[in-house]
Amino acid sequence: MKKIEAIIRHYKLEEVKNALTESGIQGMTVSEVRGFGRQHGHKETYRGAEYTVDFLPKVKLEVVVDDGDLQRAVDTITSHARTGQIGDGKIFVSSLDEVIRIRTGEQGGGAV
Amino acid sequence: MKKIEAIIRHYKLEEVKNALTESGIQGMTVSEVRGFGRQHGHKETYRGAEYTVDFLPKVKLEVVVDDGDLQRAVDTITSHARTGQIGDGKIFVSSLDEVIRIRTGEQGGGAV
Amino acid sequence: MKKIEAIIRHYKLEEVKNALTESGIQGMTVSEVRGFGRQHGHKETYRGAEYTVDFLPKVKLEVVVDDGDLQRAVDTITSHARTGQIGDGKIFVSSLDEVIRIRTGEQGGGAV
Amino acid sequence: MKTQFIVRWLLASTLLLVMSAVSFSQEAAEGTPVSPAGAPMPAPGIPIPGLTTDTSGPVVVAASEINSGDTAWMLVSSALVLMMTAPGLALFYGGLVRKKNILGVMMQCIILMGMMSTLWVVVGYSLAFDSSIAGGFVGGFKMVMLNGMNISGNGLTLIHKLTIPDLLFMVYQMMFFIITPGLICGAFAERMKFSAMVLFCALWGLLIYCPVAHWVWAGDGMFNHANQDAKFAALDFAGGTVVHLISGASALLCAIMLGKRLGFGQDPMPPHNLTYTFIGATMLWVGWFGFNAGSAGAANAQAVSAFVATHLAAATGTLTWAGIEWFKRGKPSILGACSGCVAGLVCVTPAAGYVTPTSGMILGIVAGVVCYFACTTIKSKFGYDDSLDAFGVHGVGGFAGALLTGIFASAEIAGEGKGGLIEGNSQQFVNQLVACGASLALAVVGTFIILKVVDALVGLRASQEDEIQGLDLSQHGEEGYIISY
Amino acid sequence: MKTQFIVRWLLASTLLLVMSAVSFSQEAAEGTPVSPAGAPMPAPGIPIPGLTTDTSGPVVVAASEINSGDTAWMLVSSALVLMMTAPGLALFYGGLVRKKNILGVMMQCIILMGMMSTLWVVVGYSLAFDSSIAGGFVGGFKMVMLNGMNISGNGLTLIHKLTIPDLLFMVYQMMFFIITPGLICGAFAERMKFSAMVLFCALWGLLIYCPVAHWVWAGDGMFNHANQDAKFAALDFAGGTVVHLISGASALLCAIMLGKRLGFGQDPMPPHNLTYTFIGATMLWVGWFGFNAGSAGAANAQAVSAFVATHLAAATGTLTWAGIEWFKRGKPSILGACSGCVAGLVCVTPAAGYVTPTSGMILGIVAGVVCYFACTTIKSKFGYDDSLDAFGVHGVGGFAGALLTGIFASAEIAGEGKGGLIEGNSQQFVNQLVACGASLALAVVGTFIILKVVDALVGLRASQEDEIQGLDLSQHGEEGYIISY
Amino acid sequence: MKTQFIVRWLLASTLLLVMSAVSFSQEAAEGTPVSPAGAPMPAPGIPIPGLTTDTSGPVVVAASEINSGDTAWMLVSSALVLMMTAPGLALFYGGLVRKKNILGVMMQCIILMGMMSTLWVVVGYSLAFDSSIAGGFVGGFKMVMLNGMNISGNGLTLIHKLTIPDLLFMVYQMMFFIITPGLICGAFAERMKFSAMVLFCALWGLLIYCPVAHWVWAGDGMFNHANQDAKFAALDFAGGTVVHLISGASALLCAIMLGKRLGFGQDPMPPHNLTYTFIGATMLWVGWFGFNAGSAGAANAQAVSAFVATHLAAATGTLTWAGIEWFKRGKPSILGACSGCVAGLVCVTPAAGYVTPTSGMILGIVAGVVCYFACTTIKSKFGYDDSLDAFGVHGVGGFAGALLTGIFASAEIAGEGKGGLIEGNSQQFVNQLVACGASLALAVVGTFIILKVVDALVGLRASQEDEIQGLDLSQHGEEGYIISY
Ligand SMILES: Nc1ncnc2c1ncn2[C@@H]1O[C@H](COP(=O)(O)OP(=O)(O)O)[C@@H](O)[C@H]1O
Ligand SMILES: Nc1ncnc2c1ncn2[C@@H]1O[C@H](COP(=O)(O)OP(=O)(O)O)[C@@H](O)[C@H]1O
Ligand SMILES: Nc1ncnc2c1ncn2[C@@H]1O[C@H](COP(=O)(O)OP(=O)(O)O)[C@@H](O)[C@H]1O
Repeated sequence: MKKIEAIIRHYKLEEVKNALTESGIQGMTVSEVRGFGRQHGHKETYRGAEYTVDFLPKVKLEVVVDDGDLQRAVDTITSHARTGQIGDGKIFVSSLDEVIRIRTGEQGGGAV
Repeated sequence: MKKIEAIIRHYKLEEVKNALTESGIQGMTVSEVRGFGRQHGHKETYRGAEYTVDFLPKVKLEVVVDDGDLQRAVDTITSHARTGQIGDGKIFVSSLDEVIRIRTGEQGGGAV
Repeated sequence: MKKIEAIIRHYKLEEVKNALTESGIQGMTVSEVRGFGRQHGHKETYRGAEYTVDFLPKVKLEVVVDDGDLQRAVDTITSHARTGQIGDGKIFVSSLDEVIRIRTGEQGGGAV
Repeated sequence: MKTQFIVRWLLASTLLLVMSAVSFSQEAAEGTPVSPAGAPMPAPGIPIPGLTTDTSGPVVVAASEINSGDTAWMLVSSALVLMMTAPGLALFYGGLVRKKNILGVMMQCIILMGMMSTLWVVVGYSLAFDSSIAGGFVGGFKMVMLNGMNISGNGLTLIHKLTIPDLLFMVYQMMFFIITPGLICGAFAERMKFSAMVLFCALWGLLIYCPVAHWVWAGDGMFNHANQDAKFAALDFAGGTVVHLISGASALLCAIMLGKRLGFGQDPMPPHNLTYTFIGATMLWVGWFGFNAGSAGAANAQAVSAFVATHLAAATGTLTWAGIEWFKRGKPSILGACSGCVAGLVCVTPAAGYVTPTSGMILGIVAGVVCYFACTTIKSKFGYDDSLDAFGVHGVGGFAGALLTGIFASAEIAGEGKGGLIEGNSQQFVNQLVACGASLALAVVGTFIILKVVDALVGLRASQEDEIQGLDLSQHGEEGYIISY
Repeated sequence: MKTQFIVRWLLASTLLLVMSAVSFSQEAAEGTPVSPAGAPMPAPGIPIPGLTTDTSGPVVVAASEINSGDTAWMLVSSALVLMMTAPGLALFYGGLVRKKNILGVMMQCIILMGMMSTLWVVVGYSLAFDSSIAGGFVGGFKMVMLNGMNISGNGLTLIHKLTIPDLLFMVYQMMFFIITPGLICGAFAERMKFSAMVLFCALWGLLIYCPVAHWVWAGDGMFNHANQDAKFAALDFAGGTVVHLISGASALLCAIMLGKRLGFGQDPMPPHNLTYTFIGATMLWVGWFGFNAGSAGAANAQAVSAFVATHLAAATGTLTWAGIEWFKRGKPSILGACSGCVAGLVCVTPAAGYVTPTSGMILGIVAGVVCYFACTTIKSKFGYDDSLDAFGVHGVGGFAGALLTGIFASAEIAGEGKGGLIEGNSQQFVNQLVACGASLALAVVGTFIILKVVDALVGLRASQEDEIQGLDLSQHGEEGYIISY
Repeated sequence: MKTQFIVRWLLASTLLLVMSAVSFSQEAAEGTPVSPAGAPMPAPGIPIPGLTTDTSGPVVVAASEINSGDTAWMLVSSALVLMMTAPGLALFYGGLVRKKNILGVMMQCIILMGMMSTLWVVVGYSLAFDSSIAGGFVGGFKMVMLNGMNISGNGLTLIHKLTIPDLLFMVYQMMFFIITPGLICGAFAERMKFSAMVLFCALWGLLIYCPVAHWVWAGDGMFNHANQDAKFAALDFAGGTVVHLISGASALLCAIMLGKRLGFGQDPMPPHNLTYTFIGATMLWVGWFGFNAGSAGAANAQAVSAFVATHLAAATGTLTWAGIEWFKRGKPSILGACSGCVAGLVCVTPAAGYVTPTSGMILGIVAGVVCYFACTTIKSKFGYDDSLDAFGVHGVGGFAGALLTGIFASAEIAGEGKGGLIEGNSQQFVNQLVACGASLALAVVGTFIILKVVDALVGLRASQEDEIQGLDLSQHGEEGYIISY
């Protein structure tokens, strides 16, 4: 099984989620993160004290899939999260040793 | 060394934490996430505009353990986070290349 | 490619970020977490009801780097996040199967 | 679901309708002539003053014309007391619950603002301030739907000996009818069903608040100091007994009968937003000037006295509670300071307008000590789950205040014949005890019965699942803070 | 950027300067002698009372000296109405937008507090309350910069028949001039450029609010009930037409002409902080006593009547909206309760001071029903994006209120000749319709033109990128909540 | 810990006790007969009016009976000024600190409400308003514990020439005594130890505020314009010098002597919740009507003048600061708008009640410009860490206001003999300068000594560890927002 971590823009989350669901992915977990990259931050000024906010709010999407579903999931995310502007984000793929569904204790592919 | 990531219900965190501590696990990291899965979200209505909240608040627990402690830790989490209702969550296990304790620079098992 | 996850203190983030940037790391993602470890929590009392807050606020820093940059990145983080006091945090290193830049679709080292 | 809802709604409505029906028939049968000025008292000429002003007080007002200054102050006071319920109390209580129940608390407050106001006009005001029926147990039904009242707002009756329109007196008292059940909500927060809370508060207001208000404040009330026929003439300037003691005692019973919150004692349940609690507490402080100084019914010297005593009790209450914490655990807390200020305000409520500034300061100190003790030692000893310490602060503070009024009342400020124990008037202290005892008895017995009835009708507690999910989502389908979009 | 800014600023300033210039020249040309007491009316002696008090009302005040009680109440009322704009409205609206636009809403409110106040002194007050020019379309320019007004605050003119200093009347009315455009902001929230909003509100205030206020409230206003020459003498106690109807109608046009928010209908756009919406709503409730009861211009019986009717309409509005939800979807919501209370308050605004407590309750119920319907069924049917329901609540509620005033006005409370349909005065209902129609016509046509002009000058909508980023960062370079340090 | 605490507490208490003891012995020794009406002035008959009303003003009030309208307004004003400290200032300042210090700010405010109120009754009021001792340096001790005051609230002394009970004047002034040290907290926010802050504020209030208040407002105060023997009769309507200038100057010294916050200049320290800052600022705006218009001591024409000037200065201050930002960095900010409104309010404080509406607008503009400059250019040039710009806004704004009062005061509004430079009275400008200079000198020297003493007793700064953890947890053991349960 593979874990896909995708850092995407907030306002793309709904679209990506729907696309993944349609493509048959049944579970995912998201969290709020702040990202730093090629996309420039912005300046904020508070009573003359100016400083740069380098970290921009992003959403991290974690999807665990069977190896066979990997490519489809990655493609779905890539195509729906893309705007073509700097700051679209990254996808990281890694391998999992095991997946367990807490409710049933099921392991492996069936647990995804 | 193994990394255990468990997505569990908020109100189970205290119980799971205590159980892990009793079983000798000394460290863990938690974060707030929102999960999407078999458990249905709920509908919210704001002045007639109804929409579905698919993502439900969950807690993500990350525990890094020596390979030998893996099974015990997974079992502890599974048994204490379980309610038997849909939405109990998932456990993902992966392998780590290295662990470093920042304070001392220690590496490997001793750093956990 | 390697993924570095570092749990550090809030007030060290700015310093670590600057050090990483200077050492040529161009991207990273941070999130708010709460940590439990050797560092003791504190007691809070609300109208006589005292309880222990075990989980302390920490920052999780995720940096994906080419294998060759790993050591430098780890060293940079270690040296700048260290205070020598319990609670400095941990660094976890794992391997990634793939990295994709959403904007361009680039894969592998060039996508970092 | 819907049918269930309708059935229950009908049941509740019927109760109210019956009461109103009784009233009208009664009135028709008796054929009581209602005077055009709206004075519903049977024997005009006999002075039966209400509220807190009376002929023996230091300020004798000629009840013959509307005074614009007094009217201005009472308009403001009415607004201030409404502000106490919301945003005041809603924030004070709302900050103390867990995030998932914040809207539940706020909803309770705003629905009370809607419901109790309506009930007050329909029948509550009459039950509280009409002349006694049932042997003095409660007021009659002659003023149902403000019947007989000069609604143009222009009329002045002798009954209250005030220089403000009767309608203003009515609406000012309405604000008390709103906030009193609101205080009880602190005891059953985070677990009571919304429908149960609605029904409970409506019944509690009519069946417990109105009688006690009648006893203490109505012209012919049996504990009203201004009623010359009262055997046990008590002093309760702004509601130590009527508002705080009975709501606090009822709150304790609610906490016990509903049982503890799931996870109580194991899971941490810290206040989710102490900044709200602080904002709420300080708004209560400001609003309480309307509550206490407004209870003078005029912008006069007694209002000023009440204002000063109120402020000073809040001040010393704050210092006392925070000071005890500083001494006992090394750190004064903001929750302690806020609790202390409210405790001081509660305790001075019956006494404001009757005591000197120095006595006000003493009352605040006593309040800080006894309420701190009640909210920490006593609560943890008996183990009931009074979620937000409605009993510990209002019940205990209100009781202390009622007794202390009997001790510290000063004739110089309160008026002739209204001195307390320190001025040698031990009878006053006895009267305070009797009034408290009778009110407590009704509050406890009445609350017990109402809770049983409500439980039978709609069930008191939210389901386990609903409680875990939080009342915001389960009862109202909403979340307090949505910060992810 | 800067040059662009300057150019636009100059354009806008020019508009204003031209208007002022016109005024002075006009005045110079006419050489009208301004009486030392500051009374700008040409024909003293002829009773031309303004606002809502007049000789036929139940309270006849001798306009000969300043009354301290009335002054106290009007000082407080002015403060309360300012509090309605902020924190009240700012929180009510601010809680309903997404997190990234919260400061945008707050900025609109505080800038209106700055800008509209200034404009009112410069020219707005004159346009609204000076004697008519342009065939009664608007007031003249003789009081530009408070010219001719007794600025020591000591003077009393016969014009308003009030017992408070003219300066106090001026500043009380100023607060209405601030909040009215603020209400419109609910319609274009989350997408209008800040510069466009500034320009729009300035022009809207001067070109639409001032004329309508003149028609309804100025001594020689064509719809002023107190103006004996008015053919269609309308009743608008505190601004159902002047404030709510025209701002609501303009809001709808804004929503349509600006277009929908990006992602409207697809992305969820839930309120980011309903606790703020609740705090705001309850502050509006409290502040509205200044708005409505303050519109009596004195601390008199009519103020009390208005206070009571206002409170009761809010109460039943709350219950009605929440009740409909309870019935229709099984759960009453806090947003529903808050919306209902505001709807009730809006609807009772023109009627307060003219109706009985019972009528106040009825108005609240009607408001709850029609505004619920407008904000849910109608809005979703037509599909316009009135972000925060400025039209659904203020437009619809204001219109309903204006008509209901014509039905329920009671001569007993409002004064002779001011009864409504239920007292057989069908003409009053017609007059209400006419006044509403004329005001609506000006609001719609005027708003259309102003929007076109503003669009041409600075562009109405924030760029797509700015809208996605949120107005807080894109327009003001700040974030509302920064909790990571 | 506990013993340490007790030691320190004893030290502090001793200080206070000694002062009180001195007072009583002094009084006993002198045997001054205190008149029954509570007038503590030695020579009745000689007009020694206080505050801001005097015989030469435009409104001559007969000080013979309590006026209900004036009393109503002053009750409200007292409540409003308390509201300024909390929730007002607490939110304004609280929003500007980092999340981990929000409760620290709120705790400071509520403890000041408790402590300063108590101190005022015990000895502060006497120090400020009793007749001079020590060659006019400060008031005496004859009114310690309100000794000699008519506590029934019914008495009226000639001393203040007011138509409200003396007790009301006392409590109104108390509210100023609370907020003034509160303003200083902005300078040492996020790093001062709680115990140090408590001790500092108590000493500062008694040793600096009381003398300056005595000079400017006591009947025989050396700068009191109403004191015919005053050589440098200054105009300070509501506390430009007494409240803002001296708190601002002391704030600067605190900022410098405590040193910068850890990480200042490197780590970002943005406001954690600008929505709170906004709510606070707008509550300050509303509350300031009590502060300024209340300083008339009555609901009269001067109160109205003050109200209008205050509002307009806030309005133009808002526009000016936001406008400068718009011009200089392309975006007006909400923090800028809020800062500008407070700057305008500060600056108009000494002038309100003495100036025309137009002058009020000018004062707001000047305040916006100079305070903007002080908070940005000057602060960054000198590099001190005045965390929340207590000096930049209150010190600079208060100084500007004091001088501008000497320029713009208009005899038409302020009363005969109170015109400023523009009316040719250059002496007034000199007097303003002298009063400011003397007050500044005491503030700076006194603050320096007090800081040294407090440092020696308990230490000024929180430990490095405590500061990093945040004051909420380290000083109070609590967190502001807990959103994980
Ligand atoms: N090396 C990295 N490690 C971890 N996260 C990264 C890394 N590089 C980029 N990111 C994440 O991806 C986001 C987008 O990257 P950015 O460089 O701004 O745009 P793009 O991917 O279009 O070049 C960043 O905000 C950050 O959260
Ligand atoms: N494929 C997945 N990838 C990532 N997270 C998942 C995945 N499936 C489930 N989850 C997480 O686990 C939680 C529980 O899953 P759910 O399907 O609702 O219940 P259950 O595991 O009991 O069947 C989800 O809310 C989500 O956070
Ligand atoms: N086994 C672990 N698994 C996951 N996170 C851990 C683990 N041990 C420590 N951590 C994280 O590292 C942080 C610091 O650890 P702690 O034991 O307090 O200090 P130190 O690393 O200096 O001994 C913890 O707060 C927690 O977030």
